[in-house]
This record gives sequence, C-alpha cells and structure tokens, in this order.
Amino acid sequence: MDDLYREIIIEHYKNPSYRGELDPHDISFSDENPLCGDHIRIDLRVNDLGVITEAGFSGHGCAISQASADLLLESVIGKTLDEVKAMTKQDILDLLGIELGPVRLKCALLSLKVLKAGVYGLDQANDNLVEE
Amino acid sequence: MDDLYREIIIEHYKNPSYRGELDPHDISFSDENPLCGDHIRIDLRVNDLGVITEAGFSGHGCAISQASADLLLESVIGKTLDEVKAMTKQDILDLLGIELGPVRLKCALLSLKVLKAGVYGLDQANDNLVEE
Amino acid sequence: MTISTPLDVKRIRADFPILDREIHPGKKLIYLDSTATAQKPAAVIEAMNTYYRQSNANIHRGVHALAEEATASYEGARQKVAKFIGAKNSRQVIFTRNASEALNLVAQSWGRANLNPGDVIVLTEMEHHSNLVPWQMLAVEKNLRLEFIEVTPDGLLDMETYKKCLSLQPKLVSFTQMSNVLGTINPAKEMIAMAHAAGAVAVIDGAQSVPHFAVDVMDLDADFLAFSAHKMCGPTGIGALYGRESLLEAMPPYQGGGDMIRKVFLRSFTPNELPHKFEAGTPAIAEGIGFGAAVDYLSSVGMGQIEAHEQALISYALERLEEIPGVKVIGPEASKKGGVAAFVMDGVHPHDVAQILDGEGIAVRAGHHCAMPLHDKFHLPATSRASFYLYNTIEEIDHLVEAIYKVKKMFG
Amino acid sequence: MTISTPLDVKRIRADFPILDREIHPGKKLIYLDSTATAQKPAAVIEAMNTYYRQSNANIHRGVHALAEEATASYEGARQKVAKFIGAKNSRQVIFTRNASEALNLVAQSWGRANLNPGDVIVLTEMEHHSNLVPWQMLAVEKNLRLEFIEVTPDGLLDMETYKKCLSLQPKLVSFTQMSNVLGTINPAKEMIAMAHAAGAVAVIDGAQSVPHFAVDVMDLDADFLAFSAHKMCGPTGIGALYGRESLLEAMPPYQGGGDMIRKVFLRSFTPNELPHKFEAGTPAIAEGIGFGAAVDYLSSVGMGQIEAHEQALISYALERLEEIPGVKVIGPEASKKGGVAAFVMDGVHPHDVAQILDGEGIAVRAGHHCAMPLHDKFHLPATSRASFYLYNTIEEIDHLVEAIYKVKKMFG
Ligand SMILES: Cc1ncc(COP(=O)(O)O)c(C=O)c1O
Ligand SMILES: Cc1ncc(COP(=O)(O)O)c(C=O)c1O
Repeated sequence: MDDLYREIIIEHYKNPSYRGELDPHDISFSDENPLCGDHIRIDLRVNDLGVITEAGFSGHGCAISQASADLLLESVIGKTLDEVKAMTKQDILDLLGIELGPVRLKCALLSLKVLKAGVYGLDQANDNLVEE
Repeated sequence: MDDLYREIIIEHYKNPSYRGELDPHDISFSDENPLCGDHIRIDLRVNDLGVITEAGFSGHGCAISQASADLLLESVIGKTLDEVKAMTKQDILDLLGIELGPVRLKCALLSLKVLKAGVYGLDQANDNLVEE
Repeated sequence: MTISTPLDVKRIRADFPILDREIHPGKKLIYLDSTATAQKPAAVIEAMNTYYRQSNANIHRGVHALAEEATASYEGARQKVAKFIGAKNSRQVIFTRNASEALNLVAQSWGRANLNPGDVIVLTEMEHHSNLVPWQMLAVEKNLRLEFIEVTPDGLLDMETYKKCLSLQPKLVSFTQMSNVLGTINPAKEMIAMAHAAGAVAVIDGAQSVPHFAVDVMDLDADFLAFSAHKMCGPTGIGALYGRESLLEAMPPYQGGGDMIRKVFLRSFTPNELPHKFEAGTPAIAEGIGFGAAVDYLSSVGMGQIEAHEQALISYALERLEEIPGVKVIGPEASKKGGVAAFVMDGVHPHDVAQILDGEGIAVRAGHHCAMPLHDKFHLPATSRASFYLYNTIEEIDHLVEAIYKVKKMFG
Repeated sequence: MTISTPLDVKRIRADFPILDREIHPGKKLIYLDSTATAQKPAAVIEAMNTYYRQSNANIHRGVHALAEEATASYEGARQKVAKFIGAKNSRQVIFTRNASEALNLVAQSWGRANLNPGDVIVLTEMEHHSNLVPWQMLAVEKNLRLEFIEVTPDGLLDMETYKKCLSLQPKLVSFTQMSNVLGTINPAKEMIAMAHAAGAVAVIDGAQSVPHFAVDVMDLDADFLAFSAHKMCGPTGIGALYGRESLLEAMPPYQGGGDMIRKVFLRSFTPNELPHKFEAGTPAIAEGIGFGAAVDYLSSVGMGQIEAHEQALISYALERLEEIPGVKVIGPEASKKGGVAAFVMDGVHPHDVAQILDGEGIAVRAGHHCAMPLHDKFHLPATSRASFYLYNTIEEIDHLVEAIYKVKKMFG
C-alpha cells in the first residue's frame, strides 16, 4: 500500500509540472471516469513534423489519476503523434512503477485515454484505446 | 406413491359417475390449470331453495383432477350453494384421502375452484377461492 | 471506550465467515461498506448450498419430488419476505433482480400504462441513480415532467419544496426512505400521506431502509416498496417489489416468457395470476431461498436491536470523525440518520483515502455512490463513505479514525 | 446393454452431489429433467461459496481489496462465457436474469427502437413461450405482424414456409436452435444466412443448444444469442445475451439505474459503455462467478464429448420407448435431435405418468413445457418429457422403461 503511494506519485500530485491549459492549442480533449468523477483535460501543441512540443493537463481527481497525467505528459514531449498512438497501458504502469487493481487502473489510464482520443481526433473516448 | 393412486382415484378416473354436460343448467363454469392444461367444466342444476340437485363435469386432465371432480360433485348433490361457498381445500383432501405436494394440489383443487367461481358468479376463477 | 449496544456483536460476527479474513498480511478485514452490499451469514450461504446439493429443480411446473421441494422453498421464501415487510399477502411480493429492477418495473409497467404527456413525477435531489434514471427514461418516452424535492445544506428534505411539488398535482411521488450517502432517514409515513392527499401514488425506495430498521408497508401505507436482498445479508441476483394489490392487478405484464402466462397462442397470451404475472422465465430460485434465509436471520437478531446498534455506532463515529482537523462528514446529525458517514478530507481525494484505508484492511467506498446529482448539489465530485451494519464494532471505528490520521500524515 | 460413449460418466457423476440423493426410501434419484434445469457440479457451488466467504463486495465502484477481487471475478466470468460461445469481445456479453430476459431485452431495446407499424417478425411454431410472448407484447405495442415457420408432423421446421415468411421482408427472425419438447436441432447457420439475405436481423434462442453442443456465434453469424446458466450446470438467477457489437452500440439502454450510466443529472443521463449500458443496479455477482465456473466445467469435459454422449443416450432411449405398446415419442429421429424424449401414453395423463415415475425416484417433467402452441399443433394438452445430460446413463433409461411398464399396469 505504501508502495502504491510511492513518493513519486504524491510528489507529482502535489507539485505537478504540466498542470495548466494551453491557449491556443492544436489538440484538446477531455473526459472523465464515470466511476469516480475524475476529470482530465489535455491540451497539446504539435509542430509541423507531428512532434508534441508542449502539453498541459487540467481537471481534478485522485493522486493516481493526476500524477499519471503529469508523468504521461512529461514522457510525451518530443514524441510524435504516431508514437503516442502506439502507447499502451503498460507504458503508464511503467511510469508509475506500481501494480494496480482494475478499478484504480481506470484512474491511472484516464489520462492516456484522453490523450489518445485527442490524438486520434475521436468524438468520444473509449476503453479500447488503452487495452493491450 | 401407490397410496397416491389409491384405488379410489383410479376407479373414479376410469369410471366417473358425474361425467357429462347438463343442458339446460342453472350454473356453468369452466377453467383450466395453466400449469398443465387440465381443463374442467362444471354444470349445476339448482332448485328454488338453492339446493344442488344435479351436477356434471366435463373436460380432460390427469387422474387426480378428474377423480377429484367426480368425488366433489358426488359430495355436493343435496348441498346448498352457501354450503358450497364454505368448502375448503381440506374438504377435497378429505375426499381424496391423500397428501399432495403444491403442484398436484392445483390439479386436485381445480374442480373446487371452478365450482366456487360458478357458484359465486365470477368472471374469472382465482386461487383465493381455494385457499384456507 | 464502551458504548451501550443491545447486540452481542461477538456472537454475531461468528456467523459471518468473511470477517475472519486477513486482507493484507497482519491486517484483518474491517468491513465498512455495507451500504454497497452486506456480508452474508453462514446460514444464508448454507440455505443455498442445501438447495443446490439436495433439491435443485425448476419450479411451478414440475410434479417430481425435487420440483415440489424447490417450489415450496421458493414460495416459502416469498412468504417470509412478505411477512418481513408487513405485507398482507405474498402475492404482493414480486421477486426482481435487485431494487433497481423493482423501480424499473414500476416505471415500465405502472408508469407506461398510467402516465400521460405533461404528467408530473416528484423525486428528490438525494435519490440514488436507480430512482432517477428509470423515471428519466420514462419521461423522455412519455413526455413527462420531473420535479424535485430539494435537499437542505444539513442533508434533510426541504418540506416546503415538497409542498410546492405537490401543488402541481403529480401522479407519482418516489423517494428513498434512507439516503445511501447522507444517511438521512426521511419521514416516509408523513410524506406518503401527503402524496396520497394530493392524489399521487407513492413509491418508496427501501434499498437502505429495509435492511436497517423495521419497515411495515401497511403502517406506511406505501403503494410500492423496492429493496435488494444483497444489502440485507442475502444473496446477489435478487430483490423485491412490494405493491398494493389493486395496483398490481391492474398493471400490464412486465417481461414476457415462461411462468408469467396462463395460456399462450401463436399470436396472443393471457397473463398468469399475481405474483407470477411479473416473473418471466426461470426465476432466481436459489437466490429466493437465500433471501428467505436472510430475513429469517435478521428477524432472529431483531430489527429493533439492529437499529439501536447502528445508532450507537453512528453517534460514536460522527463524534470521532468530526474531531479530525480537515475532515467533514456530510448529512444530518446522528439522531436523524442511519449508519452512514460520507466524508471529505482537505487536500486528499476520496479515492486515495479509500485506497490507503484498504492498506490497513479497512473497506470503505469512494466516489459518487450512484448519487451524482446529490454530490453536484454539495459541490463535491466524490466522498469517502464508511457504513455500518450489525456486525460492526466501536473498535473498528477507532481503527478507521487512526487510519485517517495516517492518510493525513502521508499527504500532509 | 453397453453403448459406446466417450464420457467417463461414473467420474462425472461424482462431481454432482445431488445424484447421491435418495428420493424415497430405497429409491435413488434418477434425474431426467435437465431440459428444465441442469444439476450443478460441486465446482460451481464452491465457486460461489468462495466468493461469499472470501471476496463478497459490490463491484465496479469500489477500490478496496474485496471490491477489486469481486470485480475481477465477475468480469473474468464474462470473459469465460464470451469465449465459450466464440464471441470476439466480452463487451458483447450482457448478463441477464435468464434466457427469457435476454429475449425481452432484444424486444424492448432493439425492437422498440427499430420496428415500425406493419413490420413483420418471423418466429416458429416450436418456440418456447419465452420466445413468443416478448414479441407478442411488442407486436401489440407497435402494431407488428407475427408470422410463423410451420412444424412438420415429424417435428422439423418446414423450410418452404420459412421461405414464404422471408418473402414478406421481415425485419427480424427469431427461433430456437433446439426445441425443448421435440428435441429438434434446427439448421441455425443456414437459417441465419437466409434471414440476412432477406435483410432481417437473426435472434437465436440458445437456451437448449448452448448447454448441449458447441455453439459458435461467429460461425453461425448470429446477431443475438440468448441462453441461461441454470440449464448448463450454472446457478439460477443469471443468463446472457450475446449481441453483434454494432447493434448493441446503437441500442438504447434497457433498464435505468446504477452502473449503466456515465453521468447523471437530475433530468438526464448519459449511458455507460458496453456491456454495462445494459446492466442496471447491482448485478448477480455470485451468479456470474458461478456461470464462469460452469463453462469452465463444461469445457473441461468437452462439448463434443457431451454431444456424443447425449446422442448415444437418445438413440437408445428412442429405441426402448418406442417398443412399449401405447407409448409414442414426438419429434424427429435421434440423428436430428438432442437428448429430449417427450412422449404420450394411451389412457394415462402425463401428470400421472410423471407422478408415478417420481415414486420410483425418476424425475421427468409433465405438461406443455412452456410450448402451448406446439402442443396445440400436435393436438396434445400435455406430454411427459425425459431429458438427458452429461451425467445420465443407459441404466437410468432402463429404469425409466421399467417404470413406464409399471404405470401401464396400474392404469391397465
Ligand atoms: C438508496 C438506494 N436505492 C437503490 C439502490 C440500488 O440497489 P441495487 O443496486 O441493489 O439495485 C441502492 C444501492 O446502491 C441504494 O442505496
Ligand atoms: C427453448 C427454450 N427457450 C427459452 C427458455 C427459457 O429459459 P429461462 O426459463 O431460463 O429463461 C427455455 C427453458 O425453459 C427453453 O427451453
């Protein structure tokens, strides 16, 4: 349990580096976890080569969802949109460095789901985006 | 089990005394057991004093339902309609002289239900008629 | 700390096999989530096992010994449940999957047959989604108007707004007898009388009341009452709808299939008698039997004793929780509520609270508890909720409080 | 008499606690009523016990360990059931109370949204009430036309009448893959292709097929498939509806309540993703877990082996029954049917047959078996029905035949 709240999570939750909205932005998407009301919006700026240059998240939620959003955005700066499309559940788990049950997994994956839905230009996010 | 098919039941089933329709009649009612399709019609002739003078049943069904109809009609000749209204489940069980589970009980009680619905002049029979 | 409770909780706990479980090494289960679902005593589990091991058969239509035993057990359970809520006749008790389905049944069968465009339905702002969405679906289909009794800041129903709603001459009023978030126990009897005086049918969501204190449909004069077995020590997969006989008789069938019919032709059918008219297909037989065993169990303990025990627990819990800086419990004072304490903690999300408490073996729920509009009203996306039942103890509340201090420290 | 069967029936029987039961003094249970409901192996009963004794919690919404375990077990069971019928994705499997509810769900959600006055629905004369009444109710509500594929005197579907029905350009065709009275196994794959060619959606009532032989929804190309756990060694209180993903996605919700929503406001809601969109309220959690254990059990025995075993039993049973003077079995020859033998006896009502057989410990069913129109077609008010499953033996059929001779003597 204490593992679960490894310092890194509490740290990114309390002092996120990527919190904020970007205006203007090239891509923006938001969604929430209907199980708990966690809400995340992600804004991206992308250059001509399809590379992410800036990113910000806003919304509210638990330490896991907010820290994973912060860690995720940290990891995608400099990536291409195609690289983001290829990201999986496992990438998030690696970033967090913990194991999660199915319910908390949804918290952890919310930011990836929102990010991919935005990158794919979908109307609505769905769970398939973050399943292996 | 062999008790259940006491000779009296098989006898009344194979050689009923009150099988037949009465035309004209004063009271006639029919119904069926939706669980098994057993169907019974009962016709009565009643005199000015409200005493049953003649009775007949028709329809089809199992030995228990048919024998209990025959035994029931045998027992109501000479009874008043009010006396019939007072008849209960137990009267039928006494006539049959056996114990029955809930499903076969419905077979046994079908004729009393039909008889009472006719005597009360109901549109439709219901199970309340034969509950204690 | 000792608190006076009429229950021999130690003896009761011995009836619940799960309470022996270690959730994490050295951390025994402290189950504070009975509002979501209650634990099951061995007697309930065994009643179902006995059915499966000795009498399993399909019911109503069979004449062999197993079928007769199964039918007698299932219908016997219906009688027990009917008696438990004070119904006159077991014909008035329809077995459903859960309380939600019971409410849907009223909406789809009674509602579709009796409501017309423009008709008003009155609900409350504290309803569980299960007593909101069925009416919303019906409202869209039939063009009805939904009006709401408001919730006051201290978590009570605002009776002035109820009167305003009633002045609209609603056809139906549906409300929860006890809130699954605030714990509030609503004055159901009085509210039903007011609904009747206004000419409305009164539907009671008893999902939280029937498990926790004695509910008598005759005394309440309720038209419909919905509840779930799994919240009252019974199995999953079964709940019940009680209905006034005249209303049930006049309602069209709900689902079509085996058992709910008298006669079937290729293009038409005639429905069966109550309660079978509303139970299509093979019912939840084992679950019905388990439900019967659950009400037997609760009756043997005594609903009055259970209520008093939970009163003692919630009074103590509110006292202890409110002394923790940064913790706020929502809902009214202990005397106006059942054993539910939903709370928020400054700077820590309810999900994180629940997860860290889980690490201590303490099961509480976090989220909107299927009451999003109520959380919106209180401007809270979520709460953590500790809830109590007959098997909980004062010591468990002490552990809860200790663990909350630990959460504070981690996030401090 | 020895008959070749691929199953080690003795070993299988040891898995079913009920088969040891003495029904009357000296009369061991001979259970020939699996078409009504199947017996349960210990593994299924134990899977549910383990849930109740160790992991009981409400699912989806909880973060504590019990809730996570319960969620994983319930959703894991859904995956098992999906795999058992060859579904691509467990999102396509909706848990219902039983097969009847699965059919009602299609009628009420798909049917209400997609059918218009004058539209034609094609059914067959051999349907169980559960695949008739839901469509009759919808037909009355929406003014639809029901047309029927006829049954031939030897109990097969008359394909000429099917073609005639299809020429009416029906919107939906719904039929049973195996008759619960005649035992007839219908050519589902071919019939579905014909329905699709005519532009109709094809609904399969798999209540009798899924338990008794391998059914693969992708191979069949079925749009919907309905079945019940209790007929396939699983618990009561749970069944399933498989649906084509595009159809399910487009369908409106079925019942309203907790779990089937994404967001709820006072006057509106947005539905959840598949499959939760169709599961309102606390689901049948223990029963879902038991269902998963049942398909595990059946898979471990092997559906092909079960089918072959039942083929051996029905061939032998038909041979033996037809040699009894005055006994007539309805339905086609053994090679065209599953393990169901419904019969009549000159001069003895089926109820009496069943009752006297019960005295010998033999459980058979008597009545119309929820197929009144089919019985009408054959001018029979009722039949007695012996049906077989993986745990039945040739010796049990010998006992059945002996007992039938005894009935003849009593009524002779
Ligand atoms: C007040 C209230 N109503 C209805 C329900 C729905 O109960 P179920 O999920 O058993 O249908 C619940 C349970 O969560 C509840 O607390
Ligand atoms: C062919 C068929 N369809 C549907 C059903 C209905 O199944 P259930 O009663 O489990 O809903 C049955 C079972 O009796 C059946 O045999």
